[in-house]
Amino acid sequence: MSEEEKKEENVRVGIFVCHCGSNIGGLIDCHKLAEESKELPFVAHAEDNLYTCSETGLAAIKKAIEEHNLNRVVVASCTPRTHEPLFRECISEAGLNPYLFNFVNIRDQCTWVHMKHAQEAYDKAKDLIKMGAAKAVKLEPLEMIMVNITPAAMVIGGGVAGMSAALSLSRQGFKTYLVEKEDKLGGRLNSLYKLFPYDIDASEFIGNIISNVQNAKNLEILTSSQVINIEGFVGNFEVEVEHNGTINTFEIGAIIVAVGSSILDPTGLFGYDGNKRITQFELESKLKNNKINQKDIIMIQCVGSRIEERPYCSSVCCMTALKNALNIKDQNPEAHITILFRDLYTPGTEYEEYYRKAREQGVLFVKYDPEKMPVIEETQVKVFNEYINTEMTIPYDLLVLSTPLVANDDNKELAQMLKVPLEANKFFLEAHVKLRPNDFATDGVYIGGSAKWPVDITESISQGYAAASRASTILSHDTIEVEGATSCLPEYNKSLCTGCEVCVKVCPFNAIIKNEDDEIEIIEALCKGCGVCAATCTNQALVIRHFTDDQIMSEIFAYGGE
Amino acid sequence: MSVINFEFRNEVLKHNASLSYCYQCSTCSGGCPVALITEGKYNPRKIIEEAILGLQEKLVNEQDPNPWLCSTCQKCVELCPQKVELTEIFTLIKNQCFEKGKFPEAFSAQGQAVLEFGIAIPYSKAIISRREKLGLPSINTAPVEEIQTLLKETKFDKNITRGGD
Amino acid sequence: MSYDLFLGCVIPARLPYLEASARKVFEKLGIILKDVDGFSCCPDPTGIELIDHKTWLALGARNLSLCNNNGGVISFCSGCVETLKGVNYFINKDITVKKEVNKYLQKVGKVYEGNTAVKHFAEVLYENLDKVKETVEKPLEGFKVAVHYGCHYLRPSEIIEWDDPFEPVTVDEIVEALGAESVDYDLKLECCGNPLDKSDKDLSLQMIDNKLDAIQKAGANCVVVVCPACYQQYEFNQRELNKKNGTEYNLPIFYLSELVALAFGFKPQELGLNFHRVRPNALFENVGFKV
Amino acid sequence: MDIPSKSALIIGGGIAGIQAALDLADMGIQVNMVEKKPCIGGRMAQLDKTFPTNDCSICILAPKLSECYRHHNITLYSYSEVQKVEGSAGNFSAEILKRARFIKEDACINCGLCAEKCPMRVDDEFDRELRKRRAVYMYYLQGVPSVMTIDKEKCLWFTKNACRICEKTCERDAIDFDQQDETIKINNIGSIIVATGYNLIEDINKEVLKNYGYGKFRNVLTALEFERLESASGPQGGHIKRFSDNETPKKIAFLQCIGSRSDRVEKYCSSICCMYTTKEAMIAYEHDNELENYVFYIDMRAGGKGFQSFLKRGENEYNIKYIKSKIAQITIDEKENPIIVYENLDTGEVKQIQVDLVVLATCIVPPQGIDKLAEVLGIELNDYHFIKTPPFISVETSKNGIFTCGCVHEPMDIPRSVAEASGAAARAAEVIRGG
Repeated sequence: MSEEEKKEENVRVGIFVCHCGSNIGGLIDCHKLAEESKELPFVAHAEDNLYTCSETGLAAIKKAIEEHNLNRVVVASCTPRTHEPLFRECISEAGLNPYLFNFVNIRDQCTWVHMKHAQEAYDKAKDLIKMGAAKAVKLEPLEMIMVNITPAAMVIGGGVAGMSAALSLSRQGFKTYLVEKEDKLGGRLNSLYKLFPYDIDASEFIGNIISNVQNAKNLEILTSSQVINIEGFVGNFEVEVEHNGTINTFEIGAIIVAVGSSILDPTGLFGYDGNKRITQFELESKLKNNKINQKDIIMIQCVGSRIEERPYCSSVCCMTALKNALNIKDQNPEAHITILFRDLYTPGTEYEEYYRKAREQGVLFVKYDPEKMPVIEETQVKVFNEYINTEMTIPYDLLVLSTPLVANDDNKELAQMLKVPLEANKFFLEAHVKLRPNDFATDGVYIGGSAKWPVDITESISQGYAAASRASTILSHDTIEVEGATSCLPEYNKSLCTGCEVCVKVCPFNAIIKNEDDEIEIIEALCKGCGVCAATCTNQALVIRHFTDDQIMSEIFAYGGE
Repeated sequence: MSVINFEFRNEVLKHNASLSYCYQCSTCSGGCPVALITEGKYNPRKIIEEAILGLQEKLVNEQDPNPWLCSTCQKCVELCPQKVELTEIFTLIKNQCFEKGKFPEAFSAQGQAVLEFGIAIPYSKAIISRREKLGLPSINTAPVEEIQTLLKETKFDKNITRGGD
Repeated sequence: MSYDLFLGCVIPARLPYLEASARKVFEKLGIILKDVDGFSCCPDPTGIELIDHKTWLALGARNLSLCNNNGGVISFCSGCVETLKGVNYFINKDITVKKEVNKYLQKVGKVYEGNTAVKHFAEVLYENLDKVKETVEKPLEGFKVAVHYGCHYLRPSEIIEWDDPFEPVTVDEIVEALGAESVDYDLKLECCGNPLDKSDKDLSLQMIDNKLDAIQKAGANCVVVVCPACYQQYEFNQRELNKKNGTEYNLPIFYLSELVALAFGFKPQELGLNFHRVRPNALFENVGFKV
Repeated sequence: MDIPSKSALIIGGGIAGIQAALDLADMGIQVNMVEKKPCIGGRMAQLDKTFPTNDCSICILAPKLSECYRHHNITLYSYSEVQKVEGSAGNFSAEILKRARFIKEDACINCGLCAEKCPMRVDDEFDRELRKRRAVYMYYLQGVPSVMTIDKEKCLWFTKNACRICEKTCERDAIDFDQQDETIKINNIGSIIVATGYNLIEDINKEVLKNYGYGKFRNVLTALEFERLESASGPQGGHIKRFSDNETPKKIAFLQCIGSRSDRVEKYCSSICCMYTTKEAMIAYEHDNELENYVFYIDMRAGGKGFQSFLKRGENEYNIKYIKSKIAQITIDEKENPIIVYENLDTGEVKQIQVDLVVLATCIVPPQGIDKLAEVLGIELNDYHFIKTPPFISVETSKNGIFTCGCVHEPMDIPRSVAEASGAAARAAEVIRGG
C-alpha cells in the first residue's frame, strides 16, 4: 500500500505510552514521549497511562478509538509475550480487527536493560515508537484460524499424578487414554512403604486409586505401552503408541505429560554399596518387607543435590528421611537415628509438625557444612557439627543416603516429540513458572507432577487435577481459534517456489509439508509464525503475515531513513 | 572428637523433656545478656546442642561452654520459640557438675550453711539486735535436725561435703 | 485480708530494714501478714537448685506444707517467690515429681499436695493499688525512678504467672501511684548480674555497670527494686564499681516497700534508711522531699 | 460438550479464585465469583514483584483481572460476601450480600475527580495503612472492577449528614447515596470453590510483634509493608525511605520466622518467606547498589523450581548475607536505627549490628472471617483454623462438592496456588458435569 493509498484509506494511528508504574515511567518521561509521538505520520492521537493494561487504561484505548476514529493502535509498554492478547482483545471489543494492533516493547528491551542510562533509554524508546508507528500504518487485518477439537485426552504416565489427571478428565466425560510404560499402574508409590506425613500404607493408598482408574468410565488403560510418535497440533494430535510390538494410532485433542522422575544413581556417593550403605528408596523396600534391626542408623541429606552439578533442592528428601526415621522408631524404639542435614525442608503446617514429632521421638539432627563433608568410614561417620564447631564420630550399622529425584533420561525424546522445552536439570519447562505452572507454551499440551519438578504426593495429585483442568478448557469446545499471524505462500508468489523443501526441513513445528499435488503447503494451525521458513527461503516466496517485508522495511526506514 | 552419649542424653530428657524440641535457631544465644558480653565463652544454644547429643564430657568435665556463667535470668526460656526450658536443663547439668565436684566454691558455702543451719544466712548477734531496734519480731526457723534428715534423704549432704574446685 | 509471711534468708538475716518497711506498709494497708514458725531457706533458685534439683523441690515443698492460710503465702523476695511458685509448678505438672517429693517429706512427717497459693508482695500491692493511692500522704514528687523488675519477678512466665515477661507494668504503676515518675531506660528488663557474683565477679560487675550506665543516661535519680539479690547487687556493688572502674555512680537504691512507706508518711529513720550505703538524703533535698 | 445447566460459585477473588474461575469459564461453565473487597486481585495485587523470576506482579496479574471481568461466563460480585449456603453437591444455592458502594458501576469511569475533591482522609487498607486515601476511593489503582467505592464508615454524608461534594463533582452522575445493600440469591450451583486466601499475623495480633518494636519503632516494618514501599504504585513510589528521617536505608535486616515455627504463636512454617524476603532484598538492591542486605533465618526453605539458584543469585549478585540466627528482640539507638543482636554460628559469638531498617517476615494466618464462612458452608477447619483437607487431596474439603485452593488451607506460594486452583476447577467441573 502506498502513502497515497494509506491517506485514502484514512489511516489514523493512536499511540499509548505506558508508565508501567515506575518500570518505565521511573526512568524516562512517558508524557513527553506521548506528546512527541503526536508529530509522527498518520498519528491522530497519543497519550500516556500509568498502567495501560489496567481496566482504566483499556477504557482509555476504547474511548480514544471512538473519539478519534482510530483504526490502528500502538501500545508502547512491557512485552508482547504477556500482554499482546489483552490489547488485541481490547481493540477488537472496540470494533477493530485485532491485528491492527502493534506492540512496542519499551520496558523489557529498553528501560530494564538501560536502567542506568536514562537519556539513551529515552532516545531508544522514541525510536522504537517511531518504528512501531510506521509498522502500524502498514498493518493489515487478519483472521484467526478455527480448529476443530477431538474430545479425547491422552495422559502419558500412570503414576499418581497421571492417574489423578485421567480420573478427573474421564469423570468430566472425556474419552481418556492413560499410557504407562510399566506393566502396572502406580509408578513409584508401588515401591514405597508408608506415606508422609500420615500413617498410611502406600500400597493400600495407590491400590485404591488404581481400582478407581480401572473402574472409571471413558478411561482406557494402556500399560506396557510407550508413546513413540506425536504429530499434529492442539485439538488434533495423532499419537502413536507401541504395545508389545504393535503400534496403534490415537486421535487426541489434548496431551498431559505426567511421566514423573527418577532417583539419582548413588554409585560412588558416600560409600554407597547397596547393602550397609543404601538409599532411602532401598530402605523403604526393606521396611516394607521386614523389620529394620540395626540399632545405629545414620541418614545423610542432600546426597548429590544442592551441589554445583545438581544445584537444586529435591524438596521431598527431608520429609522422606523423617518418615523413614519415624517408621524405624516405630518398629524399634531403641534405634539410634541421626540425620545429617543442611537445611531441614519441612514447609507448611503438617510438615513442620512432623519435624517436631521426629525430634520428640528422639531422632537426632546434626547440621553439616557442605565445605566439610561427612567422611564415611567402615563403621562410623566423621562429621563436623557446625552447631558446636566440633568434629564428631557417629557409629552406624546402617547408612541411608537421601538422594534427590532427577529428571528421567528419556525426557528429551518425549520433549522433542511434543516440541516442548526442558530446563537446565532436564525437567520439563512450563509456559510460565508463576501463572501457568501446568501449561506448556505449546497449545494443547499440559504437565503435572514431578516430571516438572520434584514434588510430594499431595502436590502431584493437585497438579494432576490441574493439568486435567487445563486440558478440559480445550476439550470442552468443538472448535477453538488459533493464531492468525502465520507463514503463507501467497498465490502471487507461487511461481517463485522451486519446491526445494528447505522450508519443510527447517520448520521446528512440522507445519510445512509438500502435499499430494507436490506443492508446498502450510498447516496454519501448527504454524507459530516464527519466520524461520521465510528467512530461509532462497526465492523469498514465503511470507509471514503480520511480519511482511513491507512492514519490517517500513520500521527500518522509519529508523534510518530510506 | 565427640561421641554421642545416649545415656546422658536420656538422663537430661528424663529431667526435662522439652530438650528434644530444640531446633537450634539461636534465639537463646542472641537474647542472652551474658553471651553478649563474653565473646562466645558462654552460649546457651551450644549447651543445649551438647545436651541433645549427650556430650557429657564437654558439658560436665570440660564445661565448654561454662554453665556457671548462666545468670538464670530466664530470658532464653521466655524467648525460646519451642518452649525449651533451658534453665531447667542447665540445672541438671550444674547438678552433675556438682556431683563431679566441678563448681565455683561460693555455691558450696551456701549449701554448707543450709545443711548446718537450715537457712542460707544464719542470724548474727548484730542482726538480732538490729532487728530488735527496728521493732521486728524474732524468727523461729526450721529445726535443724529435721532439715538435716531431709537433706540426708536427698543425698544433699554428700554432695556438699565433697567440695568444689 | 491475710497471708502467711515467708521471709526467706537474705532480708531478715541481712537486710532487716527492708523487712521493716514492708511490714509497716502492709500494716498500714490493713493487710495481715502472719508469721509462721519453722521455715527453712526457700531454697535459693540460683544457688541450692543448681546444687541439687530434688533437694530444692523437697525443701521448698516442706516450706509450703507449713502454710495453712487461705490467702496463701506472701514473700518480700523474688527468689523465694520463684522457688515456691516453681515447686508448685513442678509438683502439679508431673505426678511422679509430686510422689517423689512427698516420699522425702514423709521422712519428716510432712505432706504437701501442691495447693498453697504464692504471691510476691508487689503483686499484693498492685492488687490493692487503689488503696495504696488513697493511703499516700506524701507524694514522691520529683522522684525519677528507674524501675528494675529483676528476672525472677517476671520469668519464667509459665511459673510466675504475673505481669508481662517483656513489657511489665505493675511496679511502674505502683511507683506512679506514689506520685513518682517511672523513667524508661535501655536494658530495663536485663538481669542485674547478681547470680554471677558467685561464679565470675567481673562479669557480674560488668552487668550492673551496663545497667547503671543506662539508668543514669535516662536521667533517673534513683532505682527501685523488688528483690534482695538485685538490691545487694545495686547497693553494695555500686561503690565497688566506682573503685574498680573509676565510675561515679551515686544512685540511691530503694526497695519498693521503702518507697511506698515514704509516700505513706513514714520517717526515713523508722525505716532504717540510714543503713543504706548510698544515702538518699541528697535526693530528698534535691527534690524537696521533707523528711 | 453440552453447556452445563449448573454453575460454579467461587469465593475469593485472589489469584487462586481468579485462576479457578477462568478455567471453569473457559470450559463453558457459568461462574459466580464473590469478592469481599471492592476489587479482585487479592494479595498478589499488593506485591511488587514475584519470585523467582522477579516478574512485575501487577503486570502479570492485570491481564487475568481483565479477563475475569470481561469473560462472558463470569459474573463478578465484588464488595460482596456469601451469607448463606444450602443444598448439597450438584445442587447448592447461595445468598450473597452485595454491599452498596454508593457508586453506579456502569456509570463510573474511575476518573478520580470525586476522590480529588473528597475532604475525608482515611488510612488506606490496600497500602497497609502507610498512606491515606479518601472516603470515596479506588481500592487500588489497577483494580477490577475499575470503579470507585464510598466508604460508608468514613463518608461525611453518612457520618455527619454533610458534604456530598463528590456528587457535585462527578460529571457522569455516578454517585448514588441512595444505593442499598442487596441480597442476591443464586440457585443451581453445582459446586463451590473456597479461595479466600490469608491474613498476616499483624492483622489479628500485633502483640506478638512487640519484642521487635513493631508499631513503636518507625524503622521496623513488616514484609508486606515493605513490599508496598517497593511498589511503584505504593506510598513511596518505589523509592524506599525510612519513616523516621526520610533517608534511603543503606543496611536492611530481614528477620525470618516472625511468629512462624513457634510454639508460642503459630507452629507451622509459612512456606513463602525465605523466598519473598530474598526477592524483596534483591529489589531493594536494584534501587540502590550500595545497599547491604542481611537475612536472619533458621532453615532456608527453598525447594521450588529455581529457588536454590535464586538464593545463590541473591548472595552473589545482590549483596545479601544470609545469617543463620533467629532474632529474639530489637532495640533502637538515639537515631532510631534498629540494633540487632545475633549469633555468629561460625564462632559462637554473639554480635550486635546496627541497621537502618528492619523487615519482619511475619507469619501467614487463616483469613479473617474463616470461622464464619466455614459455618455458612458447613465445612471443617483444622487445628490452625485453615480449611481442613483430607490426606493428599489438598483441593477437597470435608464436604462433597465444596473444594478449596490456595493459602486458605495451607500457606503456599503462587505457582502452587494457581495449580491448586486449576485442580479445584477440574474437580468442580466433575461435579457440575455430573461425573
